[in-house]
Amino acid sequence: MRLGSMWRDALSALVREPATQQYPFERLQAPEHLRSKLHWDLTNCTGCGLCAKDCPSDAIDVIVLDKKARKFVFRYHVDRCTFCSQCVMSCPKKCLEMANDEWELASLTPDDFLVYYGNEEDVETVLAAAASNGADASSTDTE
Amino acid sequence: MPTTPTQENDVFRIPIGPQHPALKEPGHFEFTVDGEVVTAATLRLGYVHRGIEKGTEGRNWIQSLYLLERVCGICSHVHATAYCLGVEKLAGVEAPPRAQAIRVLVAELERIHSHMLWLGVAAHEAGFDMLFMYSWRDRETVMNLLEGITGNRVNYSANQLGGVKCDIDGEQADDIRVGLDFLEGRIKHYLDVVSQDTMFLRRTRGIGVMTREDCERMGIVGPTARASGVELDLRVHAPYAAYPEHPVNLVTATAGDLEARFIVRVNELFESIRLIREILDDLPEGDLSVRVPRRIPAGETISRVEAPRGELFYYIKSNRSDMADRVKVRTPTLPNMASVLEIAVGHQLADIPMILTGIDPCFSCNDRMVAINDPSRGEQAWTWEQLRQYGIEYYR
Amino acid sequence: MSAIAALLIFPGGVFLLLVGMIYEWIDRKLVARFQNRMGPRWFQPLADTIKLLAKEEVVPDGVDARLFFTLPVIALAGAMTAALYVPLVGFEASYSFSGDLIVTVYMLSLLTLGTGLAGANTLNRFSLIGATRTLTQLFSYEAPFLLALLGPAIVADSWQIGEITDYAGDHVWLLVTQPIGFLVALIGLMGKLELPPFDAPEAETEIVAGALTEYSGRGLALFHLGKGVELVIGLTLVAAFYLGGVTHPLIFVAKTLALLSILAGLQALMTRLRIDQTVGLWWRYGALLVLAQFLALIVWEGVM
Amino acid sequence: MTTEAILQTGSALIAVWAKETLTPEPNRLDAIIEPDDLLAAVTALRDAHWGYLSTITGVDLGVEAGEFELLYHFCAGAAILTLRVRIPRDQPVVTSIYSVIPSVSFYERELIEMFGITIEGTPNTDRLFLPDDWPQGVYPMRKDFNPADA
Repeated sequence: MRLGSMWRDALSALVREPATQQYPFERLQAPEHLRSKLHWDLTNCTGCGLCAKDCPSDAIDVIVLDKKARKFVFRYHVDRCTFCSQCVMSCPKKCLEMANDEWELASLTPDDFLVYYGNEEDVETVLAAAASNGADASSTDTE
Repeated sequence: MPTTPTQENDVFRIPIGPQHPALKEPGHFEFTVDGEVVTAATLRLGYVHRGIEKGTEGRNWIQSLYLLERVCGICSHVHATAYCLGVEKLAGVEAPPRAQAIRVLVAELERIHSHMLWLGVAAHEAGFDMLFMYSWRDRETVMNLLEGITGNRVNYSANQLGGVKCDIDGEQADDIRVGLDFLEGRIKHYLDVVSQDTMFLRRTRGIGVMTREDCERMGIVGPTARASGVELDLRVHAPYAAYPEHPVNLVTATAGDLEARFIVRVNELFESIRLIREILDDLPEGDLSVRVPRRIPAGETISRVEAPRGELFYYIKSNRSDMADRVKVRTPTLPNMASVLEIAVGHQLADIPMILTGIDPCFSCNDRMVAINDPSRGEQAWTWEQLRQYGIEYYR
Repeated sequence: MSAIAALLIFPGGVFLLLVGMIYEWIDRKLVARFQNRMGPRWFQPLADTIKLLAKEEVVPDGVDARLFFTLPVIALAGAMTAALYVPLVGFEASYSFSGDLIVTVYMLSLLTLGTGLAGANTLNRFSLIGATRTLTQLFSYEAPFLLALLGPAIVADSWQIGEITDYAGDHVWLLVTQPIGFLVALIGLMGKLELPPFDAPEAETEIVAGALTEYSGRGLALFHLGKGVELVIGLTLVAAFYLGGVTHPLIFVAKTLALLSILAGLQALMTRLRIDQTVGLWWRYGALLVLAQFLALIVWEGVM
Repeated sequence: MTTEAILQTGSALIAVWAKETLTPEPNRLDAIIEPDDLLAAVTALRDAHWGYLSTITGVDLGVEAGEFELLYHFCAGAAILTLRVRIPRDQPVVTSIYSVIPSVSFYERELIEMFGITIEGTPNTDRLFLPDDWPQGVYPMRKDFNPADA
């Protein structure tokens, strides 16, 4: 039985750096294997859509414009992503990769959460189609 | 909070929850008190309507894994492990030894993280914020390790059907060893504090006593039961994954009060540390995963694992499609919760948060069966405006 | 004119409120550092106060509105009035008469009493329990605390704060001759301010915010300011009586801060006591010990 | 005692009521029981202190099959003994085992709310999981409840 058994911690803390930090001014180094924003590489993609099928949170749409000409657009909903990396595992051609440094993903506008990957003209086609539909791009379901 | 006190027949009821500083998650208790002494208690759950069990019936086997991982935010890995082990059994495949070892390693790191989180919360409930702050500061070490291995701080998604996603290289192993050495020293200190500090013992010794018979009668599981001398630990009695190769020593105490629950949980941390070191020294070589078919053969299986809070029970039934026919989850908190209602009676109101925390409750774990949709309204989900309006009407 | 200035600006009023906030900040910062946290920045108590003053004050159903609004004012006014008789920041007290010690101690109790009544005024169950606990605790520490302050009064042969302070300044620190009194006064101050481990009346994990659960906005701000003021006055009294007087601003700051760091350390290291344990501690040990010392003092004075 | 031996002991205890026993996995034993025999079988296990009731699983076998299956999982070490009871979907009634195992209350209330099964003799039938304004007669875990198009 002792009174104040944590006094040593209290005293040593006075001469030690605080464990807490003021976040926006000081940032911790992200670990090497951190899973953050998803990136897609068109080169090997076959448009099979397994990534979209296995995604537990509907964060991925693979929009096939022309299968033969391999014109694919990859739409990624950052806000829905749970960073489980199942898509990376499911992809048979290893087209997907999760960055380890883009972890500050908060945003004030929903537009920032919709990311398109693909050739520039293809993305523009998809965007134009979405705009002409009048519906917001996120609700159109294309696979 | 309605402002009129419930005073029928001179009965004074204190509501704890759904929003209350003692509860880190929503649940609703009503304690009838006589002065400061509790005379009766009732419980109402379901504030986290999430419909997870039903949700698995509309998702494929892979998607369900991530849904089930979110049954609990603290012990997410054991849920995924239980599910993966069950589905692998149904599919007739077995994850490679290296995957099983990594599963156990992450599970034990998670146990450290969960127990240290609990230690802090329990100390906070007792009004001992010093221990709270320090145990959470040190818990950061294990969080960082988990983040370094799996890439996520919570809901690690280390598992996939047929194995694991993340490997452990030499550098990571060294990081883990360094972290464990630091933690071991700190945990020794905490064991000292919870078993020696006079002021703290005044709040834990002899409070919330459950005898071994009580535990068996109420079906209590996990460290709560082991603190009353019940010898029940699935890692010992029904070893799974890599536990057959790395046996666990059973940690029990006999007093059955809050102090015993503290001591059992802190002692389990040493056991976890020992186990992780053992696995790191003896990590089998080989693949990380095997292929699991998208359609699982028909059948049913039961998968039980030892979560940080006790026995986690999964019943999985397949009807040979790419979706589960039925997934039943029995989390350890549900049987343990009943004990709170019973042992609270006769205690001081001030002890209630401690008794409640003593079982390490996880409300989200309980509330996973209901869909948020209200069929009578014919809508799939509520819009923000509807939800706001509902809130306003409800409290009018 | 000077009386109004003393009450509103210096050393009472605005100045005292600011000092109260600074001391509150030091207390919070110290506890945070003991817990290896960064703690709040220097303007945090001021920012909190401004924020609370700007916020809507919700009047719950079923309360006596007049009481609801006046209680915080009375509580703060009590603490501020008490400040007039105390040698704050090393300056001589603004007012003084023989027997002002008793008036000061009872003015200080107004805050606790106000808190208790405020809790009892609302129908909230947490407030009611908080109010019961606040008043229960008041009855347990008040007598020992008063006895602890009367010890120096006996040896100084005066019930006037100024004279006791002078006596304490001229003699060996009373901390040495009356150690029990010092301890009880210091711990009684913690009870008075409801600091851990005596924070059962506002134990957030049990009864949310205790008696003040229903208070928001201005009322809450006033109660908080009152607490800050009381902290300063309490520290001043203990330092003046037991640490050899406070005759100079620098000496004042040094002595009160030393006391404050002890308070912060005790707060950090202790676990909250249940209300029955608090009462038991005070009556079983605090009151008896200080009473024994008090009797010894009277006998000693009689013999001399 | 080995897992097999434990299972054999359990099997012997309920042999009188078991219409059929299966061993789907080495550590499991399933016994099919008539709803009327449930209480007797559970009492036998309880009296012999064979393991503990881990949980009750309700399974909806579908509208065509017209039956619910209730699985009473008893665990002892690694061994799991499951009492399987089938009850008709249109008249789902089963006897409560509360009198034998009081800790069953939460599981029985779960069955009442999620499947609309009437548990005869369970003392507390207050709502535990579903919201207060959940419509009467809608049972989310039944197969004909579809969250998406309801």
